[in-house]
Amino acid sequence: MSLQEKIENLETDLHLMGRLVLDALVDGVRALEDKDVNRAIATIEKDDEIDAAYLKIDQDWVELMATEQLVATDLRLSTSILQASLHLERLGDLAVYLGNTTQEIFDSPVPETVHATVVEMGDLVIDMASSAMESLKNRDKDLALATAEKDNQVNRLYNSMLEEAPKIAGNEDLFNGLFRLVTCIRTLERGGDHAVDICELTHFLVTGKFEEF
Amino acid sequence: MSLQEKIENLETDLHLMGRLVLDALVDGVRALEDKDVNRAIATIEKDDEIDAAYLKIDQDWVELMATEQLVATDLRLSTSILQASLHLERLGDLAVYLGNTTQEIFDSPVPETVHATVVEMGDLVIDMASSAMESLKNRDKDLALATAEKDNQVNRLYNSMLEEAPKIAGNEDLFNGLFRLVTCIRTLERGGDHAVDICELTHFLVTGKFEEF
Amino acid sequence: MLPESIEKNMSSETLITGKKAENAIKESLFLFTLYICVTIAILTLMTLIYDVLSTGTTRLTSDYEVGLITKIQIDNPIDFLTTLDSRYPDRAGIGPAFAGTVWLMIIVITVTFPFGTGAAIYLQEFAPKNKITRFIELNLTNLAGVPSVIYGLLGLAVFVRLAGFGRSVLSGGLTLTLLILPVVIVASREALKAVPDTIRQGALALGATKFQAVFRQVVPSAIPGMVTGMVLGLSRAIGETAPLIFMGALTYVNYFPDTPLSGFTAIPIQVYNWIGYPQAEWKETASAGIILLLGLLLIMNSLAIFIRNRYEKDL
Amino acid sequence: METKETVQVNSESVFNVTDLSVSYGDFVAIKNVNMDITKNKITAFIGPSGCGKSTLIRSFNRMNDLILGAKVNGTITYQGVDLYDKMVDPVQVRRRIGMVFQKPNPFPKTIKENITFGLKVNNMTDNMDERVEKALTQAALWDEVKDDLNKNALELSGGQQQRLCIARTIAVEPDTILMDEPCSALDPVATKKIEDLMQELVKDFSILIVTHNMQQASRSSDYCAFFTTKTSDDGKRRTGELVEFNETSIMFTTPDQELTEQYISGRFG
Amino acid sequence: METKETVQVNSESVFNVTDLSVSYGDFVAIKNVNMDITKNKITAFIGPSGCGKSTLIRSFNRMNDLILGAKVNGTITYQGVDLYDKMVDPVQVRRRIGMVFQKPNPFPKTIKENITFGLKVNNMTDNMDERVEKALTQAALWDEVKDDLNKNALELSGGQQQRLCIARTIAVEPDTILMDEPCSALDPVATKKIEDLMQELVKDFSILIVTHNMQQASRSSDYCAFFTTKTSDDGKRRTGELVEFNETSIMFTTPDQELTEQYISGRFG
Amino acid sequence: MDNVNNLRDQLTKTITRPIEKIVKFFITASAFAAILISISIIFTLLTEAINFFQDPAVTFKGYFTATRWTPTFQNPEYGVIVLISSTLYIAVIACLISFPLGLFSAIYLSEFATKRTRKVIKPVLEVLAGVPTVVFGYFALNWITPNIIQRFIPGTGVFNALSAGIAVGIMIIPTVASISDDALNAVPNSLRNGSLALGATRRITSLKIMFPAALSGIIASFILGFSRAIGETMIVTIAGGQYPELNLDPRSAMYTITSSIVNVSLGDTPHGTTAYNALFALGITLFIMTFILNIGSDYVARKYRKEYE
Ligand SMILES: Nc1ncnc2c1ncn2[C@@H]1O[C@H](COP(=O)(O)OP(=O)(O)OP(=O)(O)O)[C@@H](O)[C@H]1O
Ligand SMILES: Nc1ncnc2c1ncn2[C@@H]1O[C@H](COP(=O)(O)OP(=O)(O)OP(=O)(O)O)[C@@H](O)[C@H]1O
Ligand SMILES: [Mg+2]
Ligand SMILES: [Mg+2]
Ligand SMILES: O=P([O-])([O-])[O-]
Repeated sequence: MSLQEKIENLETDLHLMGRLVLDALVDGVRALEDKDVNRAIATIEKDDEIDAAYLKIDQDWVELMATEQLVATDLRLSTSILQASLHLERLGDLAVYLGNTTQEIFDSPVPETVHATVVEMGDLVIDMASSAMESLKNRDKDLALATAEKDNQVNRLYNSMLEEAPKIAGNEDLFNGLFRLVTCIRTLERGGDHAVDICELTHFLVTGKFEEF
Repeated sequence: MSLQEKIENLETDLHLMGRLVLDALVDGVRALEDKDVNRAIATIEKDDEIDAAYLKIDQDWVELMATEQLVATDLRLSTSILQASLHLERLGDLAVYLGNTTQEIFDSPVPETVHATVVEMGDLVIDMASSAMESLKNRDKDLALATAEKDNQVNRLYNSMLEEAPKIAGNEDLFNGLFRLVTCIRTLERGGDHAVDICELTHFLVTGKFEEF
Repeated sequence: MLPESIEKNMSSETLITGKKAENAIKESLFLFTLYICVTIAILTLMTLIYDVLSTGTTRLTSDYEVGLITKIQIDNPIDFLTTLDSRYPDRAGIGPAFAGTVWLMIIVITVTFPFGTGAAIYLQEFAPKNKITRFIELNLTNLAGVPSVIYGLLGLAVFVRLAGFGRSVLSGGLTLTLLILPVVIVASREALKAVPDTIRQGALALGATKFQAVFRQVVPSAIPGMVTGMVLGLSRAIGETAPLIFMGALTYVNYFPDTPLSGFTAIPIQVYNWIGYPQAEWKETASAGIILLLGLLLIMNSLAIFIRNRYEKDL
Repeated sequence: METKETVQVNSESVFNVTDLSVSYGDFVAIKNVNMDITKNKITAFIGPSGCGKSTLIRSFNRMNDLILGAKVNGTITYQGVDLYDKMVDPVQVRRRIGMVFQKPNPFPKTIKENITFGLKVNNMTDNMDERVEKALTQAALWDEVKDDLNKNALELSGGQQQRLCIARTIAVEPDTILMDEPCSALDPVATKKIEDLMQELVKDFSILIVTHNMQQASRSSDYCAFFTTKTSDDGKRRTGELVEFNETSIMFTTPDQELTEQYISGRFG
Repeated sequence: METKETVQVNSESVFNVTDLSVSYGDFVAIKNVNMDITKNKITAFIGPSGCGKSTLIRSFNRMNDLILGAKVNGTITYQGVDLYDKMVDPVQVRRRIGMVFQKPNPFPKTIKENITFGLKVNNMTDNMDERVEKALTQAALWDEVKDDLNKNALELSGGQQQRLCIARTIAVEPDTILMDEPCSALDPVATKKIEDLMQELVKDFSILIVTHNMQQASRSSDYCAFFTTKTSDDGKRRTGELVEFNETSIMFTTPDQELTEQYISGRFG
Repeated sequence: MDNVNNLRDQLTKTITRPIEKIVKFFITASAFAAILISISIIFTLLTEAINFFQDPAVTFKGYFTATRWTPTFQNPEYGVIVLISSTLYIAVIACLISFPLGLFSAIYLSEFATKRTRKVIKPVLEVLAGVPTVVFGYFALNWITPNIIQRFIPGTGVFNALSAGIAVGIMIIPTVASISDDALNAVPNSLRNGSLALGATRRITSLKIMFPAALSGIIASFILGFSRAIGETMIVTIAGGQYPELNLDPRSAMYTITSSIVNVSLGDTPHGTTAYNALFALGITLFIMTFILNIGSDYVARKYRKEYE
């Protein structure tokens, strides 16, 4: 296999992994939204696949670096792939967390506003992750920047939610759900960060410069 | 500079970054424990340094890969360094989060048990992160494994805390602090995971095999 | 033994029997032809030497009587070297011819060495690569192949007549010099050419002048080759006969030359002379002369081969 | 020495090397080599200068027969047949196992004649033109020379010459191609072409290649054998030995032997 | 052509090359080169075969004078002095700007004489022994040969010979060392030693090196110049040109030119 | 700027040493001596040859058409064609002997002989090349003629073209063998290996690859051998006899250009006589013949050398 092919394969693998992770995220968010335990379990089960994809990318990456001398764009691309895979793996964990939470709260009442916000944040993160991967695929640093900016919205939601939460907390029955959802919110906030990091990789890939968005 | 030196420098930089991150973590946990706003601010400020260290490692790493063909141990070491730096950066963010939380809650009452647990988890994460870096430094895969096992304790604390939280939640005054602390707990749980990931890198570095602990 | 599926029936049969038999016959026939050729080439030389030896040694070693005294065998070869020619085959020595040859060699060496190596160094190291140089080169190749009689004619016209040296050993020496000069120049150039260009560049890059590079690095490296060329040139000169005939070397000279302008004879000329006599005994004497000539040649060739083997591997 | 029967024929392997040593006179250049070469794969031989790579690869098609004093001990079987069996004709061996040399060595004839020469000595005189075209096409040279088949091969560039040498080797339809540092005389562009070509060829042939270029071994071989020179205890004899034989990807990420790692990472010594 | 005065002398740069072209007869081998070579740094010249790297590096110490028909246009100043000024003696230039060649070329003399030759022609005949020792030590060869200084240099290994050539070059205390593919004839171990040596030497000397080994350029140079051959519009003339001149680390991570990237990543087109 | 000037001063300080100039002058002169030799050869030969043709007894037409060469006779005839044909005749005999033997020996030496055999045979051939021609003449007269020619072809005279031709042939074997061997050796070993690696046998390799590759070198050796045979003097003088008339019988004596030159000069012909001048006319004839051959050989040899550079 030529160098070209090897790198292309690696990138394809990354985007396949991205697909998996996005599916898992969608499943996770929808499961949480609908308190759908089956879907939650499905989400959790998908994580093995994601981990496998992650390991494969890592392994292939090491092999690639061992057998080829990469420079310039090739090098940046393969580096971005390695790092993006780590972020995707994390986003996968996030989906798993949503799944777990769904299992914990499906039969308890949850505070509506918080629930709605979590779903809103979840959708935002899905959107961001998806755009981030898109930007990486298309070497589109404008999209990357635009995507990264969406994180402000996630952060805003997160902060406002944290401030709101104590006020809503009234009903003791809701407590379990509430706490669980708050951790989800925190988790999703991190998810946004991962999407941003992927966007940074796009920027690095295109410009060769490391920059924090 | 010879290859040997370049790699050594890179590794030194990583461990310096590790030092920074550990310091930040210690500051963050202690600030939270003592509700010490000044220390919290110091923690947050340290993050710039950490980010700078992170960027430098990334940059040097790319340069190293561009100018040298690395194989076998060299390759695994430099790969581990790159990935570990990412985890450290994350752990740095964690410290920042603790600092932010401290600023939010320093003047509100907080539920004692939760507060104590957060500090306990914080100390555990510091311990784990420190051991993880130690294992990486000494190529000590036993220490890595032992460290990774400590994560069970973190997870146990996390889960029990989440179950406890709703029960303690009684007092409305405590709500703000409680929610904030719960997000810290979630964050620390992830911190443990990062330490575990660093341990996995040690394992990879020593054995050449990717494995999930 | 092997699975049938293996394509190209890579069985031991095809590998082992194959076309070997048919090839073998052609191959052996061819090799046989080559052997024959080499054998003939070598055998003739052996025959020649054997013939000369078997005839000549009688003359050199057999007892023969001078008056009533029987000479001691062992003295004969030396005597042969030192005594004068004679009308009687059994008394004829090669003394004057031997001395003449020595004279010739001395003249040839003194003139050829500086001119030969000098010209070679100039042409190989300093000459610009232009038409004149190319012309000189072509000239040299041609001169090296010009038949020796022509040099005889040249010597006759230039040294004997024009320069007025007469039919002297000096004229002879100079004629032989002209004859081997091209050979020596070509051989010396080859020796210089064999010095890798990297040596020159190495020296120049160190800040040596061209002159220093050539005379301190290149020429010393080439000396063994140049000396070999010189020796081979000399051995050619020793055996040359034709040009010397024009120098009057054939006239009956029965004294040792004492000045460069003395008349002279030389070993091959003496031999030619003796061959010309009809009596059978002269054959023995001629053979003895040839043995001496071959002996000298063998020594010089061995010297050349020795020098070459000694220094060849160094570069 | 083993008899033929005891050597296990692995349908996947093309050569089985057992306890092989090669000496020049008294000097043992390489010893105790045991390896199975896999079919339709590229196997690279690497190792420091003088460790016996060329010596070894030459024994795969009995080119060592041509070297005075070279003596092969042990067994190399080729698809089950002992190559050094007394009955085996080296000429036949070389027809099946082609070789490409370090420096391109086209015959000073036309491009076409370079290829037809091999065909003729192998009695493959039918469809010569087709065969020439096929070989040149396989060697990725056809397009560059198709209008110029009667050009003298010496007028080609170094890389083209080397591809011509490969073409004439594959024209006679060997099963295996041995290459002794085929790119060391070439510039990077030409090298790239030869490497691409190898990837093409390996579909039909088994390829053994000697290279001192780590990169080349790592990027273009499937298996890799690392040899080195070991000095005897009294410090007098230096003999080549096989240190590690492994899949290339393993060799360059997690070699079994410390020595291999030192060598491939340029820390030899 | 510019006059000397207008060339700006940068205290940090050792050579300033302005509008340089070199031709062989009618054939322009390389043209329009403008570059400043920095002092006490290693500058590598890379590029495909025939793009004029050797031609260019030879013009830095006027070794091109030795090549029939070679003609240099434009200016190279060496610490402010125009090297091609009519008054400048090339012999003097070469004493200041040493050169190491592709193939090790020791003189067929003893190790010591190899070094003293340069000293003698440079009239540095004081403390010869010390100078010999110092040069050999700097060239990392002293330990290996100190007991054998009268051994014939041709008996050294290839790598040792090349280090000896470096030793004799630095013995005459030049300011700058030019190296034209100094490792291409060496095995990886010897190459490693020479590269380490260059790192040592660059503290005292400025080094220019031609290499066709990307790895070597990337791992051991500070600056890197990439040349390539451009074909004229009518397709008849192929002339070398400087494509990019940059810090090595930039060149290999984010080259300015697409062409550079294609070349260094082995995708030359 | 001071530093720059300083450096400029140093760089412009050219070293010149008088000794270098003197030596250079001397070696340049030596090289030009070669031209001088050629010029003097041509000059001397020409001036005397012109004198020869100015003798009313000599005509150009006669020189090339007369069938006898008798310059010292009462009625001298100057039919150079007699001499030329004899010369060529003997040279052809020599080539018939030396070309196959020399070439095959060369093939054997370079393609089949082991290193050790080669190490023995090559010097032997070289010694053979150095044996003085009088010796060959002696050998032809005293061994070849009685032991071979006269035994197998009874009725052959003591002096005959055949034995002279054979002896000349034997004499030039080493020349042919040695130059052909060099030519074969100059063919890179890689070609040999390349052919063998394709499955060619040694015979095919030497005949189809090595021989054509070395062909121009081998042809050069043939031409040079022929030129030697033409210029060879002593053998033909000693063994070839002096039969001054046109004839093509190998058993009879012949009269080559070289031996007639020797014979005329032996007769101690006084300077200035037509017979004396005839020497130079013959000289220039011989010179032209060998000149053409030498240059031709050089041209061919150069061509093959270029191929592998
Ligand atoms: N014809 C020969 N006669 C004697 N010894 C030889 C011969 N050919 C090679 N050798 C020796 O055998 C050993 C192995 O040589 P070989 O050429 O196989 O090494 P290599 O691994 O191919 O080295 P390189 O990488 O330099 O080509 C060396 O020590 C060499 O000197
Ligand atoms: N002495 C010469 N006479 C004529 N042309 C030459 C001469 N030397 C080199 N050239 C031509 O000049 C061009 C540049 O040659 P040069 O040797 O400088 O290339 P290079 O970059 O060093 O290549 P390589 O990497 O193969 O050494 C080539 O086209 C070459 O053919
Ligand atoms: Mg080899
Ligand atoms: Mg070059
Ligand atoms: O991976 P994180 O837990 O830092 O989002």
